Amino acid sequence: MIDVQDLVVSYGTATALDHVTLTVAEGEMVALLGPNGAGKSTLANTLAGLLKPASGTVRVGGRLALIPEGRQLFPDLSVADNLALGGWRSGQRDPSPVYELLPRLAELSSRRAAVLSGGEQQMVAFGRAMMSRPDALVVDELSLGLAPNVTADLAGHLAELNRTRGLTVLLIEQNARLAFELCRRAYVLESGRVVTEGESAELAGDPRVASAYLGGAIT
Amino acid sequence: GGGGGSSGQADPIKVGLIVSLTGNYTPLGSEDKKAVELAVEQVNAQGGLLGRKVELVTRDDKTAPDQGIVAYNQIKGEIDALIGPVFSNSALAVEPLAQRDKMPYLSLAPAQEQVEPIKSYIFVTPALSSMYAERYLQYIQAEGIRTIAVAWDSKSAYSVSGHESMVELAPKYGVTIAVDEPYETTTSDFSAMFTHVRDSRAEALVFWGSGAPGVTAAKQYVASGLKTPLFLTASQASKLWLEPMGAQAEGMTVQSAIGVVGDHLPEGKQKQVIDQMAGPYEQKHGYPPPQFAQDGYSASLLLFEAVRKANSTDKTKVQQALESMDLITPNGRFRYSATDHSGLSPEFISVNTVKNGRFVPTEWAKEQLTKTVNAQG
Amino acid sequence: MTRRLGLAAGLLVAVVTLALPAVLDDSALAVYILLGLAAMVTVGVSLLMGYAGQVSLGQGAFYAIGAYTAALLALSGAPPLAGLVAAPVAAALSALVIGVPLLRLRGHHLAFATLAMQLILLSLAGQLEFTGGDIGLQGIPQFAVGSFEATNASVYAYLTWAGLALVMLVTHNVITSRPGRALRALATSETAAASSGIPVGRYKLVVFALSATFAGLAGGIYCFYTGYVAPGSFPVLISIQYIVMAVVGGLGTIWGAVVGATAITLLVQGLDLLASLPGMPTYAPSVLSYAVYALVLIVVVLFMPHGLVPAVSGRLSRKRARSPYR
Amino acid sequence: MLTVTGLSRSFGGVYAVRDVSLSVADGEVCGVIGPNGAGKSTLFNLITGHLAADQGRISFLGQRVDRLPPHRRARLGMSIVFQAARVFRGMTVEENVMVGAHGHTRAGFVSAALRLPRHRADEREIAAEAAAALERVGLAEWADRPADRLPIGQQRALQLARALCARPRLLLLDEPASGLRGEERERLAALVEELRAGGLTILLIEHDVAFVTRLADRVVVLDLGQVIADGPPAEVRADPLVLAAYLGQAS
Amino acid sequence: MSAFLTYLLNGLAVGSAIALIASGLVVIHRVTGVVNFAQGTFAVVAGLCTSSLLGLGFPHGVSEVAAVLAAALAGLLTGLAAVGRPGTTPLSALIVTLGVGVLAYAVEIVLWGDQPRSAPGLAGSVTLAGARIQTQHLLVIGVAAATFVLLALFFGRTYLGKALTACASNPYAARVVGIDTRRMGLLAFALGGLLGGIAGVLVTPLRPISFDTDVTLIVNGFAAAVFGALTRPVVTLIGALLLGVAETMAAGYGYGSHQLEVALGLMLVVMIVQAGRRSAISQETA
Ligand SMILES: Nc1ncnc2c1ncn2[C@@H]1O[C@H](COP(=O)(O)OP(=O)(O)OP(=O)(O)O)[C@@H](O)[C@H]1O
Ligand SMILES: Nc1ncnc2c1ncn2[C@@H]1O[C@H](COP(=O)(O)OP(=O)(O)OP(=O)(O)O)[C@@H](O)[C@H]1O
Ligand SMILES: CC(C)C[C@H](N)C(=O)O
Ligand SMILES: [Mg+2]
Ligand SMILES: [Mg+2]
Repeated sequence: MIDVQDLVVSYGTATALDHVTLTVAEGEMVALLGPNGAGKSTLANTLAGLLKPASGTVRVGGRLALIPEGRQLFPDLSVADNLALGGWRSGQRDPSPVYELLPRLAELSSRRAAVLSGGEQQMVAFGRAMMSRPDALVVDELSLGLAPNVTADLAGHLAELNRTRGLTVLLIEQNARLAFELCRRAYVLESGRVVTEGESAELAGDPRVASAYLGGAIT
Repeated sequence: GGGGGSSGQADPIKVGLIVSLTGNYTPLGSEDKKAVELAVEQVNAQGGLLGRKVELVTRDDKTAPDQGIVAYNQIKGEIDALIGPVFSNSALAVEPLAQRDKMPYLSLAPAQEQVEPIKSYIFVTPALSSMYAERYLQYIQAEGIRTIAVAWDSKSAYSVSGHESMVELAPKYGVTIAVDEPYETTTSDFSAMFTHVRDSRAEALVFWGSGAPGVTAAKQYVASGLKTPLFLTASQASKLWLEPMGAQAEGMTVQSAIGVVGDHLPEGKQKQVIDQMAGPYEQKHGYPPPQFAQDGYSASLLLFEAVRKANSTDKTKVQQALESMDLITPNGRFRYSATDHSGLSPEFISVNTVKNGRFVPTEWAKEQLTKTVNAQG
Repeated sequence: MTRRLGLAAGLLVAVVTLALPAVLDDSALAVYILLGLAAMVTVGVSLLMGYAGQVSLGQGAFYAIGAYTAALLALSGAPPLAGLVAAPVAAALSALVIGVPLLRLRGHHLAFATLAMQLILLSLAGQLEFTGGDIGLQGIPQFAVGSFEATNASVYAYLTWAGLALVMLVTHNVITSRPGRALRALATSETAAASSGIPVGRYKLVVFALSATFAGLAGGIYCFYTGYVAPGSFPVLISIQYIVMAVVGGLGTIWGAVVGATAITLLVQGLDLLASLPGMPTYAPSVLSYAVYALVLIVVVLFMPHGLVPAVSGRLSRKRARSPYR
Repeated sequence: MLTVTGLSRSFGGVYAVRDVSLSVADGEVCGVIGPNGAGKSTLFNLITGHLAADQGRISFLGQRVDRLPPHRRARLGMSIVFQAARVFRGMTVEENVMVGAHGHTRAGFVSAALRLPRHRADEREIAAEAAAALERVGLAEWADRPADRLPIGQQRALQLARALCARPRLLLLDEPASGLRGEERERLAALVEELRAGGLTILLIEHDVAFVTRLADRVVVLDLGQVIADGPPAEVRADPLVLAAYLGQAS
Repeated sequence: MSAFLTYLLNGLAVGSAIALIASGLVVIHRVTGVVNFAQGTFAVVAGLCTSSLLGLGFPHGVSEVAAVLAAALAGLLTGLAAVGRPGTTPLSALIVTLGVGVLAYAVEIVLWGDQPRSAPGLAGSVTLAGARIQTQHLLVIGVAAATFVLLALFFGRTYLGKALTACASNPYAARVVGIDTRRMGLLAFALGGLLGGIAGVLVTPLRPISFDTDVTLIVNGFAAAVFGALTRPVVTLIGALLLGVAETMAAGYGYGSHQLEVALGLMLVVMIVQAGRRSAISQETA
């Protein structure tokens, strides 16, 4: 479904991705970990076709949606319109399925996106991506700014969609515990290179990975 | 420049021409330029001046005073005399420099301030707005009108000083100004003005202004159904006004320099000199020379005559020749003197009505102009 | 490395600008002076827009205030030097007064407000008796200090370029200091700036006044050089021209303002000369100068979106960056 | 240190903060948690003066501050790290942090333009302080980078450094750990502990409950703009109201 | 009373013409974030085209429609220059539109010369409750009203309108959801050209048009559009009408020589009062 071969992406003279190879099979959920500045968001943007590779190939089968870093809503539009525009590719205009998933958004539907709280914005970003009825979803930081119960909800939805509709997911997540819980497989990106990949269980056991990504006080 | 294959003659006489070729005054400046070029062509076809060819050095003042100064500084070293800007502000900026350099200078701008006080090297070619004002008052008196309304563009020097003169001279002609109505160059709706005039005793509305407002106001005048006759000044005496007005202009009263109504003058020197310009101009550009072209052409004739009289391009001698100038041009007869650097008088101004898309002198004007023309033989 | 390069370039420019008035003739000097004056105003625009993030489409108004102040003082018999000093002061004071209400506006609103301010001020100057109405003020005496009178254009050239150097130095010093950092900060986020203790409103007012000071100084010199001041000397289009100069040269660089002013002024004058060569058709001046000016402007902005100076220095620094770094 | 009484703010009739009272003691780390949209960030904006309160009073260091503009409150010693990164574009990391020192330095336009001694002294002091702050948050080696090109995580660290450079008495942190991975989170926690040890008072919004529990002396829970719980972390975590509104089964 | 009504009606007409110019500015800015300084140019192109086509003997209707289409094409070309190249910032694009406006001078002078032109419109005038108003003015009011109703509906109610709005609101996000922002930008410029063209065609019979008339047109249009924050059609319309009515009232009640200043000053005061009500943080959150 997502097939990245030998990908190089650079900003001017700075190389952000350096010969990255990564695949996500159809219906698979894969996590992508890495420190700040590793190039995770760069990869996400490239997958979404927003950045041009300097070399290498990116292949995506089917419709791909991106939950971008930093929410990136349309600040001047209402929540409802933000969601509706998520359906630009799929032609789905009616946000009610999303309201079923996230009832809180129904309450906020006529509010301007700019005035939402951080977490509310994150919910809209999630809902907007779902509006495109994607075959594959790239999530750049799912839990960012979300209350624990909401994070759990969304993670549940993702797992559910994966199960019922075969949604393919590439999950970039700083909460490694959550990532490992959700995804069977993971990649670790550092300084633009894939340094480790493997089964989540294995990686979680790797002391280096554990100290870098599982350290800290995460419930 | 090096465009000439002419044989080893004496150096050409260089005449500087600074006009607005870009910016707001482009339509005026480009007419002036065409006319001056025509005059130079004609004089060169007759063998030039003092046996030397006349060459134009043209610069654009971009309708901005400081660019006028740049232009002047660029050419002052190579020219023998200067025909100056149409834009009053540019003219006023350049004149002190010209005066300092003792550069004979014929201005194409009408501002009164150029000749008040008189600067020895500065001469004006267009009639001053005070003359237009006075001429209209003569006409108004002759028509038996006692009360008028005056509209004027508060952003145009030409119309501000025209309005001032009119206010000042009105009592002399027994005329009362009932409505005094300023507006702005950018005004696009004149309904307020017409309402004020309608509600007054004014028997005529004299409209001072140039450019777009002249057309806009005149068109809205027609639509307003106002019966008070509309009198326009010489700025409207060209196709710039006639063409956009079309049939709506019929019957309106418009002032002009004598040159605009050459066809209606009796034979004589005045008509001859007008035809000398109007024919070739119309042939070349496809329309009769507008007011501004008359100014440019007249300035050229004045300068050429001064050089002839001085029999030299020496600047002081040319200046002296100008100060004793008596010459008939399409703008009328110029009599410059040490105390008069404007040279014209109101009697060279015609008052016309529009008939079939042309300016036709009124009976009164015909009579007056015939007197004027016959007086000069 | 960069600093030394900049210093060397600065010295070179200083030497050349000082030498130029001695060798230029009157016609070139006129361009040289007007160029320097435009650069002086543009440095202020660049400071205001490129560093502090506030737009002014009415900088010509402060240029005018400077010019009128100096002219009125000189005409009333005050020593020209007093007029020249009063010009920037008057511009600054007006900016302080005007800025209090206007600077509550941001972005396009501020752009419009400054534009309207210039229209209103110019129309006032065109109506009032003591400013000479539309015809303006004539017969302004030559600039003089004591018994030395500036009859020569090269004196004005030195005066202009000394003024420009001063303006650039002040701008440079401000930019690279505590208040300068505060200005650059509030350009991005007034909220974050305020929470660092920056009095945002006051700083905007001060930088507005500072940029007006530069324009006022330029106006003062202009009035003595041309000897004539009128509303027609300061059309709204010149205010837009300053922004074009600042953008073409490169916003947020001091040299960009100077390079932009130079590039645009020389382009315009060069085209004028070309178009008025004998043998050109009647419409040549306008058509040629409009078309070429526009095309050059469009191409430069599209292909060097950050302006001439960053484009050139960027190329240099990219060469450097390719070496061991990273 | 800080006392808030009866603070309210509504937007178009909907209360974002409603009758909130709380006080923070000197040297205390006070956690603020609550569901998304509970009004936490709004509360911070009211305290720092970026939003005007409809009702209520705020005193800081024994002084009423609710009528003061934000920069005055900052100068009294309030520093905030916003939830959304607000770095100054077009400035280097170091310059960004130097801006933080604005409030307690004095060199103005005149002394800067003329390079008076006051300016030099100030610049030296600011540079030293910025360097120390950058060192503290681990950004020293990034000092000369353009700030807007930093990855999100570093931008948050940068904001923290900027806030520290202001020599705050009260530090308001709005989700400082979001976007940080384990190791970095650990480092941040250590820094907060160090700051507390240095006597700094801290208000901390965070959705990472373990992070808050570890650091906070006390936790205030907001829901629908109102305080629903206030007490030691362990107590609050067990509160059934809090469990229902916020923690869900995930805790 | 009838004088007041006259001023009011004519002011509304003047304001409507301003509103039509402003509408194009709003459309383009709302979609691309660019302040299009070539907006007056579109009106000039259409005005000059109408005058030429009518002069060549084409009937009314055909001439006007063709002129409006020419303006739309001019809009599209301007768009290609201003937003056609990826990576052009709104400020750069603004300067490009200034450049396009100047370039248009050259083209217009070659095609039409530098003299002003006009074209006949609806002749005559109508008397309403004792107030007289030109028929052409009524047409302008009618078209402006229709245009703004349509625009408000288009941007506020239709999906395409919202997608267009999204492009300037957050271009990156627009691309994330799959909107081709470049194409939308070009569409907006073409639409802006069309609106400018309509303005030009309607205004040409009322006032002569020459290549540089765009400056006057844009100053008023810009004022009204800024009043509507360059994004809100209805507020823009209100701003334009305010401007127009203020101008005619000023002229009617004795400030004829300051009518523009009075009107602009009024706009400024309203804007400043409004600005005082907004806090910095509410304008920055995004
Ligand atoms: N627009 C840009 N211009 C230049 N460099 C950039 C740009 N965006 C990102 N970079 C650089 O590219 C590298 C990768 O950044 P990226 O945002 O992909 O990292 P990330 O893994 O997503 O980090 P984070 O966890 O903080 O989100 C970083 O070194 C960053 O500084
Ligand atoms: N300017 C505004 N206009 C209207 N509503 C607003 C405005 N600002 C905030 N709100 C609303 O007030 C509520 C509180 O927002 P706030 O940002 O304080 O929440 P929060 O507790 O910080 O949430 P999060 O944890 O998601 O960041 C939200 O529902 C938000 O939509
Ligand atoms: C009119 C323009 C110069 C305004 C500018 N684009 C801004 O951001 O406000
Ligand atoms: Mg990232
Ligand atoms: Mg929040």
